[in-house]
Amino acid sequence: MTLLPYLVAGWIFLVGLYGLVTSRNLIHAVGCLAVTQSSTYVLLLAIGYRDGGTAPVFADIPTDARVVDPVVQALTLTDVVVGATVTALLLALVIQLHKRHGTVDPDELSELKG
Amino acid sequence: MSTSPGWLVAAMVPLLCLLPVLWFVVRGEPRNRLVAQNLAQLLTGFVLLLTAQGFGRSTYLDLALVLAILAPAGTLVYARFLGGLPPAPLVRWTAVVGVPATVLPLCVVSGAGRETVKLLFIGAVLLAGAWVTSSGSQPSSEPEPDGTDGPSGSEPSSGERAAKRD
Amino acid sequence: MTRRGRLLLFLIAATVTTVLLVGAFVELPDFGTNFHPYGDRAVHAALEHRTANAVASVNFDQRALDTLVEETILFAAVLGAVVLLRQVTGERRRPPRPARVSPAIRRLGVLLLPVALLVGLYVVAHGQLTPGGGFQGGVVVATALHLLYVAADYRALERIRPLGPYEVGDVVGEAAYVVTGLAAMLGGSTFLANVLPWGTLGTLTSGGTVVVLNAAVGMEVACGVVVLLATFLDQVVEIDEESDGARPGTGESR
Amino acid sequence: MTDPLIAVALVLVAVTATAAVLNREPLRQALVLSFLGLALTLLFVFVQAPDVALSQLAVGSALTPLMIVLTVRKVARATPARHAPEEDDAHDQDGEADR
Repeated sequence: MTLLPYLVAGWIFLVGLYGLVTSRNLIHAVGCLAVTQSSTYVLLLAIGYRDGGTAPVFADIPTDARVVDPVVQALTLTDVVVGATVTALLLALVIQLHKRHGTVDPDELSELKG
Repeated sequence: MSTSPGWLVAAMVPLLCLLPVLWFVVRGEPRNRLVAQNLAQLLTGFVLLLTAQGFGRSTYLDLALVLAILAPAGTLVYARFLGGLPPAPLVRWTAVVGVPATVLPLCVVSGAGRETVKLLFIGAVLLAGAWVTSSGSQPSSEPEPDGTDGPSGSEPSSGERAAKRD
Repeated sequence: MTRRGRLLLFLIAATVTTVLLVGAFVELPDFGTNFHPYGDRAVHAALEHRTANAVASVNFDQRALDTLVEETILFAAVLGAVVLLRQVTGERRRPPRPARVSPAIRRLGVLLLPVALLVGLYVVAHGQLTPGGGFQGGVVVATALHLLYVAADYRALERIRPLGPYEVGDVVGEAAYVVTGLAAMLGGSTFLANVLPWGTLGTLTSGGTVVVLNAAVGMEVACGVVVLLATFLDQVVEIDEESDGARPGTGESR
Repeated sequence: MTDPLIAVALVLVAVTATAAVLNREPLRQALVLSFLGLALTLLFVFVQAPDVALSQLAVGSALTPLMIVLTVRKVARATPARHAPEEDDAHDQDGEADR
């Protein structure tokens, strides 16, 4: 259990990259990028976990409770939102590319431009 | 805060049910995938309700509330773009049996108060959403009748482009 | 590069990365460790400023400048998507056709819409107390508006969603964040310092500027996501390519 | 009792991520990504990060898949039926490029 979360994060990262490299459809590639991004969430939150801790939200618990690390949670929150906007921008680019060149296959696109 | 393991053990049941549902989302027939996705949202709702009690944090209930509201919206929007939603008795029965079986014991434990009202509200929204989405919807009537999905994939104009490809 | 060559290159790179990652993971603090020096200090600082949600405190108080940059990324991405997907020459707009929707779905949508809007606003407003905040609530509000699209049809959505005000709202949210920071400077403190009275821990107005910045972010995210979704929906439902000669132009072209 | 929950959620996330990558037809991938959003939400709740879980729920299981579905719809409509989704999927699942 001490290594499992980190290994899962590493696995998601590599499997997402594999999808990106072998993708034959840019929309699928954007989806793979979203998968790759989620590995960072898993890694960050795994580092911030504390055994027996609870969320650092003190509305309904005493202020000396044992809590997990809020810094990595704030980082991950930022990460999630930026990830979504990057996805949106990339998808807009894919639509635009498709309008220009009539394809979403990266190989065909590189043949067009050389 | 105090964790109560009993509720966390109970949460394990819907959590483990997600594994076979995942199989249907990934490899099921095209029409069943959306149903499986709908079922996954329902099961996730149960896990969220049970763990909120299990971790002894009533503020975690907000998650179940947001899920209950977003789930039917997401399913119906997909149904519109993926070509209709078939009727799903499995989802309906899971909701009819599962929602009371999850919410009522939680209400008994939390006693009368704001939390119980919230629990009952979440249960009602989950049930209503699952009931409506499980009764199915007409195939997509989007402006574009020749949808992306469906077996009829060949149109005359595609011929020359496909030829250019190889 | 051929596909096979690319895959080979990836496999070599992946092997090296795997070795490096596993080496790094072994050296990381164990999962569930009790050693969180930054976390402990952040919690202490959050409680000092009477902010119950330590995550909101880190985002909107201790690292408020980073969140400003993140807001700017969001703003730029929405702007970029709108510019990329605007209607260009050779495209025409067609009026969307009304959709058939079953009465049960329509009723559900009509019931859920106000509830979803309220829940979204609740999540934004309680950001400094309970899990949630501007980001999460903003997305919920934006998605809720699009519920009406499901419940009725696209024309109804366009009636309650004139895009102009939402674009303005996006800008106002971003501007409010900067103005709050500048106001702190005018008050003789540093940019984005928490200068408002902190209040009592656990009340709706506690946390000082966290409340203001949270609301600003909520507004920007909600409006930004509405504009973003509307841009994508526009492309799908209304804008059509006129070239290809597939459909003879009946509508006016621009 | 938290540890077994975290372990199951981790396995669920890893399997779903793999499935999302191997599903090469974007419309199906969008549904699997939506499931990945749910699995990540559960994992984040179990590691006591409700703020992040809420954000992931809204973004990962609703917003991102929706944008992908809309993009697929737009792209597929602009080029009528040049890739029939079913057969494209069948090709790629074999893992063998057709050139």
